[in-house]
Amino acid sequence: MAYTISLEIFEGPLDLLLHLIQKNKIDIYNIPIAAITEQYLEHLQAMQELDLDMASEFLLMAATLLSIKAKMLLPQTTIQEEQEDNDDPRKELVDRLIEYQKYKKAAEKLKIKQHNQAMFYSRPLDPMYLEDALKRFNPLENISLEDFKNILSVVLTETEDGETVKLITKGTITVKEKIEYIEALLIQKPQGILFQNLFTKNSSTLSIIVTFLALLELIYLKKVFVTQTSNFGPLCIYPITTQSED
Amino acid sequence: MLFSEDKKAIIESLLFVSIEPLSAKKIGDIIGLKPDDVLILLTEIKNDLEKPDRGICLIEIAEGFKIVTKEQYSEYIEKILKPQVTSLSHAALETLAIIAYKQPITRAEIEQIRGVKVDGVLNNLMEKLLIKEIGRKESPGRPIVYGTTTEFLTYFGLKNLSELPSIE
Amino acid sequence: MLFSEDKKAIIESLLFVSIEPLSAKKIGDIIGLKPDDVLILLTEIKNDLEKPDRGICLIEIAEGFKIVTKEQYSEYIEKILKPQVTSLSHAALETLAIIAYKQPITRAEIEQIRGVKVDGVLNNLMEKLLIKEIGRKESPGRPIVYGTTTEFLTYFGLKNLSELPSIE
Repeated sequence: MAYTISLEIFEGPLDLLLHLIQKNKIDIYNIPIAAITEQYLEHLQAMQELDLDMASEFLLMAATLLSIKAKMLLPQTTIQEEQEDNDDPRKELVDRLIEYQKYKKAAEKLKIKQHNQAMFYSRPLDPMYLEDALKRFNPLENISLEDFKNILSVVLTETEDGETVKLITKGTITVKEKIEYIEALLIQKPQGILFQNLFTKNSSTLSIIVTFLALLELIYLKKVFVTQTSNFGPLCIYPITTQSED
Repeated sequence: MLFSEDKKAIIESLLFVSIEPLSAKKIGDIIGLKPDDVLILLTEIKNDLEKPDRGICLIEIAEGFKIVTKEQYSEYIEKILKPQVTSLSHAALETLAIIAYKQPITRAEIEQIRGVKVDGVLNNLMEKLLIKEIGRKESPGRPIVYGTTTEFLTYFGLKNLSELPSIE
Repeated sequence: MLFSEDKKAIIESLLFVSIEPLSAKKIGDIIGLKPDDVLILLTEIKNDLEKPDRGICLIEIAEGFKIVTKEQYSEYIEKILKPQVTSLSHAALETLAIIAYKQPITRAEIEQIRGVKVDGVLNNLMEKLLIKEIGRKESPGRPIVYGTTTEFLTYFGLKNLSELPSIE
């Protein structure tokens, strides 16, 4: 290959364009469109050769660039009414680049904040307290006997009306997906999570089983540990700590 | 003061994040002090926490030290932790109502009424000690039958099932 | 002293066990004090913790208060706990930035700014509880609009959305 392309993965066509603009130290408001288009197409070519999974958006942008280039090559004389700003075919692209750059910079700032915040450690969930709170917890606290009776009446009426409710379960859920889900949650909540909080009340049985299998796998892989202080007590899941118990 | 204030602060931060008891040796290994010196600092921390404006205390447990909340504040702690405990979903309540009024009842019979599978809901209700398996039905396959528990009565403040309001 | 030492102790115990940041109102509801009075006690606790022999501190975050370890001790904490990896990809951070500054925002609007599809990224951010669906836009197709969560604020150490770094 004539030149080596950096294996930097661009997050999209705008990302790649900004990279080219910065690399060439170009004024974003006055992009030399012919040169940039050429470089953009070279990158595209290289990405294809490297067989990178290239999104259609990259091709769309290539078409846009070529169209701008074509417009700029045409003589500027045609209609005199259209004034300066509006007749620069680059304007829309520049606006998008400026807008995109704004959020790219914001992302950088957030990254620093994220990094700083990671220095502060919270106390993990202590199952001992939960156990205690659970013991004295009345799951029927806010329900009166009258409500309770009405709930049944409604169910029975619905059945008599012959109204059938069909439960349509969503496609397959894989153990791998659930593992990723649990790992992601634990990164978010390193202080631990309750097993029951891995589901919503609408979770299907299949989903619960798959989640449980995923949890077993994670335990086997020593990525998490689980505590349960009594039979039927809450299961707390924690990311495995780096220390070895002595 | 024998040690830098820093060491005491680090010990506090370690005790704060650890839900497992920490031994003096382990703390010493981390901060570079002999276990005996760690013990001196732990005693200082313990004394600090005994002041009446502190809500937590240092306890010695399972060959280690752990910070816990003072016992007299447990009623407040419960109020904070309660929202963590999920309350019953509508599906669970419906199922519980069916079981309460129609017990003994099999899973299939409940599903017949509700029109949906209830495996998950039944497990949930059992975990919350609201229902239990009370035997098997003398019919093909001898399916398990479910009924409500003593806890169920207690939660509603009932002496027995006949106190449930009539549904007619 | 304006309040009983007891109240201060209870607040400490609540902050100690709570996973979520606690607002002055919430604490007040639990211990029977007005939010303003709770704030006075919180300030006292904050000052106490600033002493060099203390390893933890009180921070204001996500519309509430929370006790965390002082940042200078993170290297010791990491000998007990796994470092809190900051694992958001570049794509996730960019998308999150767009949502944070422009919420409520639809998927199509995000894609317009980033120039790429964001389905996968959005799911990922929702699973991490950093964003959520906050409603639907009154435009053709009534598309879902997204916004950031309380966890988002906690994750980036922000008191509220107005603390987002300026982008102009």
